[in-house]
Amino acid sequence: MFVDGLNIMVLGMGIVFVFLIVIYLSMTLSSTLIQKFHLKYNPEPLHVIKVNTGEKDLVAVISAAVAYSKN
Amino acid sequence: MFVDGLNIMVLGMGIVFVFLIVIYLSMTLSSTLIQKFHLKYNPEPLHVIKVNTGEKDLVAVISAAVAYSKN
Amino acid sequence: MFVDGLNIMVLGMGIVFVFLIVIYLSMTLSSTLIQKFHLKYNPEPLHVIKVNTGEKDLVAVISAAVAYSKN
Amino acid sequence: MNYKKITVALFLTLVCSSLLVAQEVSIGKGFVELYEGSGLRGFMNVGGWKNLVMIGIGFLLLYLGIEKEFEPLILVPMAFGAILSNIPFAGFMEAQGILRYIYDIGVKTGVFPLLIFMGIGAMTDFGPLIANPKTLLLGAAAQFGIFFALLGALLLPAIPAIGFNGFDLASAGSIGIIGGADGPTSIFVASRLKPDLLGPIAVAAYSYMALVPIIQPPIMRFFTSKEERMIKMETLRPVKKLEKVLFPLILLALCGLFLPSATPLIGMIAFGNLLKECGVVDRLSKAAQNELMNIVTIFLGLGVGSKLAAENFLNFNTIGILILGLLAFMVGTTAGILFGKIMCKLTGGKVNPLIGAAGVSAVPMAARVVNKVGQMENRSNFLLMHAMGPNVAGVIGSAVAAGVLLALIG
Amino acid sequence: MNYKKITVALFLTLVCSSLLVAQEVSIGKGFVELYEGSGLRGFMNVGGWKNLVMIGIGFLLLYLGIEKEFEPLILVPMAFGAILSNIPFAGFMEAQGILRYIYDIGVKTGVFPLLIFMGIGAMTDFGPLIANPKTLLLGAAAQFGIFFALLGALLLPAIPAIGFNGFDLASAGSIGIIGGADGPTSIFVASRLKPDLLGPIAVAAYSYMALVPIIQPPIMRFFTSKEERMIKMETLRPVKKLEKVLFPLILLALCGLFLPSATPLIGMIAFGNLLKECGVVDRLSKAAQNELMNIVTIFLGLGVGSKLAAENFLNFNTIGILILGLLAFMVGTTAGILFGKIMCKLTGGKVNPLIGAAGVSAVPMAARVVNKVGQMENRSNFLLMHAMGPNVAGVIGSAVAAGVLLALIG
Amino acid sequence: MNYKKITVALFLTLVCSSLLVAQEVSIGKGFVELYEGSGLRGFMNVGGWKNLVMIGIGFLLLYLGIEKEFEPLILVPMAFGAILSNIPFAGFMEAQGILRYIYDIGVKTGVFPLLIFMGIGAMTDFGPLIANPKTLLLGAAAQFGIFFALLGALLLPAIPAIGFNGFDLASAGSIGIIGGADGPTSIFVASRLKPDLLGPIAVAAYSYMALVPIIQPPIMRFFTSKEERMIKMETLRPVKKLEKVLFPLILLALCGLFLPSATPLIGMIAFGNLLKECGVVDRLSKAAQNELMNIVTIFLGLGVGSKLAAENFLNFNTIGILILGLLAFMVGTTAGILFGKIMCKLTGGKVNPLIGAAGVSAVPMAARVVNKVGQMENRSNFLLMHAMGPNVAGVIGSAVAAGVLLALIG
Ligand code: NA
Ligand code: NA
Ligand code: NA
Repeated sequence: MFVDGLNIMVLGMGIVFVFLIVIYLSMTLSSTLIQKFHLKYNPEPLHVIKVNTGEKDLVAVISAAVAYSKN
Repeated sequence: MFVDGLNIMVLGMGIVFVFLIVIYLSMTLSSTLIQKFHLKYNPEPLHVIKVNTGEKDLVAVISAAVAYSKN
Repeated sequence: MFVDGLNIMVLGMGIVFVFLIVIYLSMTLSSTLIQKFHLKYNPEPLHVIKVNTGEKDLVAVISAAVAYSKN
Repeated sequence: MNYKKITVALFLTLVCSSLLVAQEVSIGKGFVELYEGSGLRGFMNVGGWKNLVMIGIGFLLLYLGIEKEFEPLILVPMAFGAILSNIPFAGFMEAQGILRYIYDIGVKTGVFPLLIFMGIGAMTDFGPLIANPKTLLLGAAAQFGIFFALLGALLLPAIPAIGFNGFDLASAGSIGIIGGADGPTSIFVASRLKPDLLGPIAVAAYSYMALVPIIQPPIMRFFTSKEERMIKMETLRPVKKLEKVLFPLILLALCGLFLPSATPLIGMIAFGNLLKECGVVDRLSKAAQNELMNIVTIFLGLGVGSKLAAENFLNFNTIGILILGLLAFMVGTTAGILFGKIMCKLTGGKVNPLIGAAGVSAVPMAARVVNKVGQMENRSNFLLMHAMGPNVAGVIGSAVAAGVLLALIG
Repeated sequence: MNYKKITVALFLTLVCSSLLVAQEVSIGKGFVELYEGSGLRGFMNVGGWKNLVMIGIGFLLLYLGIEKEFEPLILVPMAFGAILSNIPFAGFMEAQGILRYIYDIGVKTGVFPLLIFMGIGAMTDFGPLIANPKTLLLGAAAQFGIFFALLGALLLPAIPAIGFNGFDLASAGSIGIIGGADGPTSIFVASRLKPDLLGPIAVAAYSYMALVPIIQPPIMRFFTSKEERMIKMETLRPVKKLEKVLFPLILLALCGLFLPSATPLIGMIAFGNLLKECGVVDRLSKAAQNELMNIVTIFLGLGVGSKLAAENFLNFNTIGILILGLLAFMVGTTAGILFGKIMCKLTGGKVNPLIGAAGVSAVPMAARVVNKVGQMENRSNFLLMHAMGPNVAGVIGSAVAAGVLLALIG
Repeated sequence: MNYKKITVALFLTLVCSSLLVAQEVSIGKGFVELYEGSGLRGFMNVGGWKNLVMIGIGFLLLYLGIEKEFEPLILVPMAFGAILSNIPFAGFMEAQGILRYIYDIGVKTGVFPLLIFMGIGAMTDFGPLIANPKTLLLGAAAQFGIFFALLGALLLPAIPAIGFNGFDLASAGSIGIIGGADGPTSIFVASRLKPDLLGPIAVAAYSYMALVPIIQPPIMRFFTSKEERMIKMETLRPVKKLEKVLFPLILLALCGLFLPSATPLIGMIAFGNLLKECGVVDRLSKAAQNELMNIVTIFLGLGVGSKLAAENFLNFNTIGILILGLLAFMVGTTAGILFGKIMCKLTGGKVNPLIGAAGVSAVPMAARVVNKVGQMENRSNFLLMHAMGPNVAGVIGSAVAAGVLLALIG
């Protein structure tokens, strides 16, 4: 069982290192690509007619409805 | 099965229309009655001694208690 | 069964009174001890190096991190 | 544009022709099926009128909750639960019904009332009780109504002619606890001792709690003199933070030592109160008071309402429960006031006996009623804080009484 | 400091020697075990590529939800659920998997969609509908898409050669309801009639709801003339509070009387709306709108996403569902507009037919689209409030249609 | 008023006479019953003293949580759960007990730790890690403590004389994960590998996390020179929004590909983080961080506390767990620092080795400790942000280690 433990230790630390190095490489790659191609995060609805669909909108409409009907 | 489908369609659309028309009539009736008898929504506690029982009250009492005991 | 009821009544009211009197005595004792020995409630982290560990701290660190990275 | 009209025409033709085809076949059968599954038909089935009556009661409770503001936070969901569960064929209480899930998960198990107790603990300031712990006795005395109603329930003779079989011990205990004037305690005890009576018991408990401003003042005036009602009490001493932090722990320790059967209730209230008072877990305290409390209140109301089934409610048991519950309330109030008078005598007139009425709990309404009745004699007499002591003591007292009942009967 | 270096050296020696020892034994075996349990290996198993495709679809849905803001509140959790449940050996859908619990507890039982309906009720102002109840008819007409798609699904011939067996009645009903343009209704109906199709149906329902601004305008312009689109409607009359309070009660009463199978949906929306409108239980109304709504939305999304399993999604059924769903949407929109034209005629031009398109529901997007299309002809034409009437009527209409389907097919 | 006095007299007579009647019958028996069911009696039963000791430990944990602010958010509910579940006859862990429900539903299934992970994801800013991804290696190195303690647990010989049977592989893995310095990860792994040890493991994990400011500084100073501790690091580069949005997706993809057994943990943290970073679902992100997080924290604490049962805690296993857990922490810290020294060398002194200590996780305490230790040498040295990188990397690292353990042992 001690040998099992040693195996798990070696394998475990190995996997942890390898896995985190893989993450490191992937992140570096992604950051490089982002820098190189000037990619941006810029969520924008693709709509033939521009209509916002986020929740702010929902709230806006509902507030409008509320505002309207409070009389 | 296609006939089943047709039946469901006719029956379904029929029920949807009839049901929403019944709602429409009920709403119109209720609005008319409200207008006619000048009914109002005006929730007020019926208490021999007037004591508010809503949650604002609870909060008020508790706040009072808190305020009192913070020393 | 009526006798059962009477028993429960006597026993019940007895226990309720005894129990609440015991609470009363314990509270009085505790208040007396607190007064006598000038005990205070004053939660303070016992740390070799003084580092706050409450949630405010967490928020502070995270806000710091957020503030830092928002650019 | 012509092609538009053609499209429209084609479309309408399709619709119409399908209507014609369909009319030849078994639309009638489908219609019959729908009719057979309608509430209209359900109400005409054997016993269907009972559901209709229960729905009527549901609407009445809604009216009381909304228009008269009788404990609306619990009465509105409860009334809605009653209405929904009595609609024939709607299946709210069947295997896949949402009210069935809610009831099975949270009410039958006692989990929801206990979470409410945690929330109450997190909302309650025991300061006034700590400042004047003698008021605990008033919270004890007012529990007499519980046992009085229990005894009364046992005394009712079975009258088989009208289908009333009398109450057994478990029922009597569940009914008595209505006199504790504490909704979650009543629901918890009933869910353990007699789930069948849970519906009417919860309705009675919350109704009388809401009716405190009507039920209590006449009793208060009957048993006290004008002079007694005018007694001003000494300002409460300030309470130290440490006393507040220790209070729930002392409560828990004593309860665990002497009456474990009351620890589910007392333990949860102590837990909630410690979250509030310790000051280092505000996130959790607020969650217990708000998010969790509100969500559980919705579900508890719906779940309890789902027990307002016709077969469990429309019988002579319910009439007995309503009468006994009212008695329990009145006797509890009386016992609190009488004990208040005794304390008044013993302290040489330092205790206003009115505050004894707050011992039934019904927090914070009963304390406010005490305050108002006191101010009717003397506008400058502020009894609110003095009444909060017996008021919260009453919560503890009825939880203790619940523990005794669960231990002896359960 | 020498002793430090010694400690470090000792430590490193220990590490290295253990590495040497360990390397002699079965590290290889452990490595093989890890490899055999890796996603990489899983994707290469028989059928593993399907999981990979589904994960790709999950990422696509994420992209649509985040970058294009297609109903992100539901699409982001749903997409994540799809990704997680398709990772081989991750066990999210196995006996102890969290997505399995979420699905079993809330989606399969229909509890989550019903709680969402309660939240929608608590968020919705039925004022515009009460002010102009005739718009209920538009909400009825637009449900034609549901039954059209149902019929279409039944008409599709089974093509065993490509593994498509045609749709049975239960499937057809579940598909049709996509045309109701209401996510929770679709999920609720599918969970009762045909849980296997729940994944693609939910995806279709929410996708088309998100695509309303793309799908509807061409249809709206095709079936209406410029003059019709320019019609200005009279300002809505003010609505009294009492009317708003009574509305959910009337709705509930009628539904219970005539169509109990629709009460789970209608009853919950009425309950939520009453909490909002009665004004005495704001705590509960806010909990239903916020805390509970948000928590349930997360879980509903994850749970529905977990049904995007390869075997249920990657087949010709899904293609059929996507096409039929789109058809249902388009036909529903068309029916709404055509009925709007009829109402326009009958009222002598007082109704702008565009608002019929909002009858499909997809609240509040469809109403906004109506407003925008109207403003493209006339900048000063504000149709938003007028379109909110048919819009919320559409929610009721599709719940009623759902009730009919559940009663006749379920 | 005479009639009042008569009423009072009558009432009192009734009470007294009933007392007399009742005293003749079996009040004694009832009293014995209550005594037999009291905690007092329970503590005197065989093994009852153990419950008393556990309650004492519960109060000690409360003291540490409240007065010393050791991770109070989890310790206060956990301590309360321990107290409640050890009260004899209170039934919190029996079939209808609330703690039993909480444990069965959320802890045993692993659902609560995973929801906490989702909340952590929604609260964590991975920016510092993205800016300096090399610090991932420090988060890897510090996991050495996990495997060191695992090995240590296997090396302990069974000593039947004192009732200690040694630890099997599953126990060793559960113990080792304490070194991950991450509460929910420990609870999740223990709930899968060795639920019997869940109580002491959770206590050890949270205790040592709270003790980070005491445990780590001496180790940090022992293994580093004054010059090393004074190293200032370059300001981190700004991180783009897109990098932050992609990070959880990359994390998830890699985890799914290479280590599915870690996806429950990594997947939930990635989900929560995406909710936070994508910016279009703020409602859900806030619900995951607040409402849901707070509610689940209360329940997780109570549920874990309920596993502090005497039979599972008061034995030599617990002593072993506490010692091994402490070792795991210390060795992990050491490994992080030593790796930090290596990075310092390799980068020509650009990395302050202190930040390696933050690799154990214990977010954000460990990072703050690094900052303070750094400032003790040089007041103007701000290491906080630099330490946040390895700190959050440590969370990922221990989740990966957990995945390996679950894959190889589970
Ligand atoms: Na009481
Ligand atoms: Na609809
Ligand atoms: Na860690």
